[in-house]
Amino acid sequence: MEHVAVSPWVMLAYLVAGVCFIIALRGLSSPESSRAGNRAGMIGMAIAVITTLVTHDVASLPEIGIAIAIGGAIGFVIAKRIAMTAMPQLVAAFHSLVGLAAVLVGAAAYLNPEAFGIVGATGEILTVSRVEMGLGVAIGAITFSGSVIAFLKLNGNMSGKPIILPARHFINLGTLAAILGLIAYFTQDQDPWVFWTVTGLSFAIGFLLIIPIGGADMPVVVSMLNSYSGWAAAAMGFTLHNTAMIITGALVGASGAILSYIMCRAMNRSFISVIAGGFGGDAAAAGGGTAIDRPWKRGSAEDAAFLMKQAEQVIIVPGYGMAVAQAQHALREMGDLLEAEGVTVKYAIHPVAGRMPGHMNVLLAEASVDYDKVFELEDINSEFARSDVAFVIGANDVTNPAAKTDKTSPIYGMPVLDVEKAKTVLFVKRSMGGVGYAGVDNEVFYRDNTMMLLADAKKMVEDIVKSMG
Amino acid sequence: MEHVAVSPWVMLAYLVAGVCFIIALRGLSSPESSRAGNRAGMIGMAIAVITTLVTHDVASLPEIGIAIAIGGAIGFVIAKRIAMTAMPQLVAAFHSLVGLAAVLVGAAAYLNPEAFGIVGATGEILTVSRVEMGLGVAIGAITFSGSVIAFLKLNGNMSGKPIILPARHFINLGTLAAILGLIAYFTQDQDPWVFWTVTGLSFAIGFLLIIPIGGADMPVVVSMLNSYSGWAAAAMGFTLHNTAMIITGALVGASGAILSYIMCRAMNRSFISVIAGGFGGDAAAAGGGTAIDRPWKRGSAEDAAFLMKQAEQVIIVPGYGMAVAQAQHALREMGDLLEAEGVTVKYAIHPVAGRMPGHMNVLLAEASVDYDKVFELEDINSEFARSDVAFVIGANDVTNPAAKTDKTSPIYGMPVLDVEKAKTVLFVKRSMGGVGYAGVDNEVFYRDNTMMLLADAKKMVEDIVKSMG
Amino acid sequence: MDFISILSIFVLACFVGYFVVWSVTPALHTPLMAVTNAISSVIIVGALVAAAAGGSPSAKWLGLAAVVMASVNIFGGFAVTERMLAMYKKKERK
Amino acid sequence: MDFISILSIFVLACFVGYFVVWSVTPALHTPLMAVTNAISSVIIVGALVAAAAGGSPSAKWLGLAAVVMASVNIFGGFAVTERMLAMYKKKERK
Ligand SMILES: NC(=O)c1ccc[n+]([C@@H]2O[C@H](COP(=O)([O-])OP(=O)(O)OC[C@H]3O[C@@H](n4cnc5c(N)ncnc54)[C@H](OP(=O)(O)O)[C@@H]3O)[C@@H](O)[C@H]2O)c1
Ligand SMILES: NC(=O)c1ccc[n+]([C@@H]2O[C@H](COP(=O)([O-])OP(=O)(O)OC[C@H]3O[C@@H](n4cnc5c(N)ncnc54)[C@H](OP(=O)(O)O)[C@@H]3O)[C@@H](O)[C@H]2O)c1
Repeated sequence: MEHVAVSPWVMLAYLVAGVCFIIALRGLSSPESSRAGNRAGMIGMAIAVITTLVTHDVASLPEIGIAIAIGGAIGFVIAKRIAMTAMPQLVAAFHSLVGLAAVLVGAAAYLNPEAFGIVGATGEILTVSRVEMGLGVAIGAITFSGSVIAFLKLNGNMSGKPIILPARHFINLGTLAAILGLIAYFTQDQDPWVFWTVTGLSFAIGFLLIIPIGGADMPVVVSMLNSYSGWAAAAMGFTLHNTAMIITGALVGASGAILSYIMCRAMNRSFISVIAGGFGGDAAAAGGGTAIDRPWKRGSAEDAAFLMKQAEQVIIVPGYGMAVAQAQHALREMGDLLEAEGVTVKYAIHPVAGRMPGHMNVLLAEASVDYDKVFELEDINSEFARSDVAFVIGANDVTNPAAKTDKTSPIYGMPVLDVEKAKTVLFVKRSMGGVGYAGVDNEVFYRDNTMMLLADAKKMVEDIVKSMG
Repeated sequence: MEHVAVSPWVMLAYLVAGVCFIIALRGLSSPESSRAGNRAGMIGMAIAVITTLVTHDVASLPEIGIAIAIGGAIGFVIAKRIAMTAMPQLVAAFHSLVGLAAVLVGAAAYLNPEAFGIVGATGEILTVSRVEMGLGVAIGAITFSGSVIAFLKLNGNMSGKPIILPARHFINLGTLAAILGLIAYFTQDQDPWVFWTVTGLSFAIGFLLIIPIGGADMPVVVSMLNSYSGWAAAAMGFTLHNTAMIITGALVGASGAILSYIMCRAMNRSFISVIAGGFGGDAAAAGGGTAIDRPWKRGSAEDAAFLMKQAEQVIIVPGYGMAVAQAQHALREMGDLLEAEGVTVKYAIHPVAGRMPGHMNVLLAEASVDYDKVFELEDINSEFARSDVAFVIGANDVTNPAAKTDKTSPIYGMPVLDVEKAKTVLFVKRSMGGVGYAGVDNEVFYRDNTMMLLADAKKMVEDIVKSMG
Repeated sequence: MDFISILSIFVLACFVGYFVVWSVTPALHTPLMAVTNAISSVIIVGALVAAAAGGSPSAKWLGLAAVVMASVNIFGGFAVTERMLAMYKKKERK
Repeated sequence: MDFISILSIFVLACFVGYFVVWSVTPALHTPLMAVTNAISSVIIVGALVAAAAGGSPSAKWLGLAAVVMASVNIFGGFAVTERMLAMYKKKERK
């Protein structure tokens, strides 16, 4: 083959790195094994980096050292400082970097193909490498610009409202076709304009694809871009004949795809409808107009404290509002006080509660809630009927019984938590008018056994804690 | 490389065959998808065979056709005729054939290395191929002779009693060491005596390893040999650079290993203790001496029929004795009659009920019991307390509460079905003296809420059916 | 294919095997044993190579014998699996 | 490594990815996103190759820039995962 022959030991090292990454993900099958898994991931990365450095003539070790040090320091500081509630935007920001790095590597390979051992006998870049390079750069660029938009929307720097261009499907399909066509043409003509046009168009399509998607759909987008960044890494792995990159690419690609699928399924929406965009602006924007004039009961912090202290079992249902209000620590305190009174406290987590998969779990974990008190929907749903109080805090859609009964509801068919079966439902939110992500009213507010606790989630829980003391 | 360059299309075909086999096993994750999976397996095999035939100069197509026809006809007839209760010995017999085939292929490769493309520049067999060949032949031979013994013990052609040779651990370890030493030496000297001695010793060690293991431990052995046959196929795959064989080898190897592990865990025994042998002869032989003189209650078929017709829920617990007596069809009939009376009938399957994993499920399926009435231990154990009758038929160890309480019991720690929690326990077996696989007495026989129905399982169930009619 | 590629394939296949086998429902463990039996007879590929080649008659006969054995397993294994799987039914008698 | 070996590795890795991700407990889906982020920065290998090679200064600087970005991700991704995982505790307050 025209590739530079690589020592089998080097290839073995990359295989070992790939296996480390598999072990890293496998570790996440339970919290106990997860930290060992994460260490395995670090070891795998160290093996990959060191193998690369020792097996190449490094003309610029100091520069590389400085580059790693700068990047590492930035990454480390961000990781230490970031609030857990900001995880969705952090993940988006990180993805954009992976995407950009893939583009840069692709460009470097294009400019200096000898270094990558992808030059054919004629002195030109190998055909197969051109396809892999083109695909890698295109996917990387889409990942980059898409993730930037996702970050801006999630971080609130940009309105979450879908921005709908006229004829957007037409423009998008045209651009995608142009990119694929140019990559095909690239195999015939490796002129710079082809390469850079592919890159430029790919950046553009990344923006175009994501701006029409509403802010609340961003988690699916982030996950999808995660998947893309994996496929970009795999494409680079094909170019470099690097097992570690191929394995990683497949792992990450599968991970993003499966998480997107899980989210779409739990929201009962098709992936296509998410990607086509136009749905779910800011919660306020989408549901501002709902007129509510049915009777409902308002409660105070004291009422809530009294009711819960009398209870045998309280199930807490956290949602997006709890994350926004950062109420998890106050909530944990409340749970501790209740347990001190002999009340059994459990947490029920809907698969799409909050705004990213596992969002609520990580926040509760941050507040040191034991994870064996935290249950998935299937495991706890039958328990509401046996509970005295369901304490819903900042959640809305995930408790909406319309999903079970009302065929016209946008969330019809989505599995929901049966909070209304509890003896009393306490519902913490800021206003009767504020709806959730899906922008629909919730029948539970108006039920006889429901008491609305209208206030910011954190403030309300703190007041409840005070009244208990 | 010295290997004959193979067209990428051929290698792609083998990859596709390997993927088909993965899909075949994946299909077994649920009964609905299982038949499509099995078809995928057949397609994979067809692809592998056809690819091999069209890409080699076949000097002897008629002979090959006849060989396939003979083998296929034999296999087909056996598959159609075999009784479901004879599955354990059938699997053992089939394994022995895989093992022998691996040995023959290894020998053929040794005699005609050119055909396999494993001849080096010097005209000798490549070193790495010699190791692979030696390992493949050794594992194949062990699989063969071990499976033959397992077959004879399971089929009753040979006593299930462990045959304990003096100094057997010493002899076995010595033989194994000799085999490994000779394989190492084979890399230096490819003289026929080395090859044939390895083969002969491996046949011998297969016998020696299995004869000390008791008949009842055979299922673990069969599964372990299944695993070996996989590794033998993988070793051949390395020799032939054949992806289909490598993937298959890994799949089968993993399958056998995991099933052995599951069985050992469910029996609460270590794999080492099974393989070291000496445990569990024929049930009668092992437990013949237990003296029983505690009071117990005997019931008749009429009593049983009356009790069950009055019940709201009956849980049937089948075990090895049901398989021996072939009582599954009568049992299904009894279940149908009960359901016609409005009784809820469920089946509880312990992971090691019977003598091979999934043994009871297949027998119940044969009798057309709906599989959604058949439950695993974890899913049904809590229901005994809510049931009126637990109908234990030919099971013993898997219901023994000593596993939960008696630290000295050989089955201590094994998870068991809590049959004693049901209002009434009906226990079908042939005698009070006959114990189960583990050879221990069962506390449940002597409980106030237990009624013993002493008879052959099939006869008893038929009598119950008559009394119901 | 160089050795390291084969090794990589083997290592990944072991992971796949591990996961796929754990995903098999316990109720189908007996068919699993039967079908793994059938697919491990892919060793027939080696037998065919030996039987097809000229050169060594003894190797050819060994190959043909191996073809017979592997065929017994392949046809027997898939057929018995098919027979077992056909028995697993849900609510068909209602 | 020939193309078909790489393809085989890729196909098997996709199966492994599929199974391993489904085996992740939903409670750890957020750390999963963070750690996949970190490992997808294995693309740093390509960046290092570009940065290490002489020949094209522009390629070298592109490579170095990519090294910085990938490093942010690697250190940031693993560190934030570690921080999250350290929070998952069981019965430690009793
Ligand atoms: N988790 C994921 O992966 C994911 C991904 C994509 C989409 N989604 C979607 O997100 C939704 C999640 O459901 P959810 O029940 O968690 O949330 P939700 O339905 O979006 O409801 C959030 C609730 O929190 C209240 N709230 C907001 N800020 C608050 C504060 N500071 N204090 C107190 N309450 C506050 C809001 O009412 P007020 O305005 O009246 O306070 C609203 O009722 C689902 O529809 C899901 O499909 C989730
Ligand atoms: N499933 C597996 O994969 C596997 C593998 C290896 C070992 N094992 C072991 O096998 C055992 C399985 O437990 P098990 O409860 O199913 O069976 P068991 O404990 O072996 O008991 C079988 C019972 O059936 C009775 N019996 C035998 N023939 C009968 C007939 N014709 N009619 C009526 N009753 C008959 C016997 O008593 P009488 O003689 O009085 O009739 C005996 O009490 C466990 O100890 C397990 O560890 C299982």
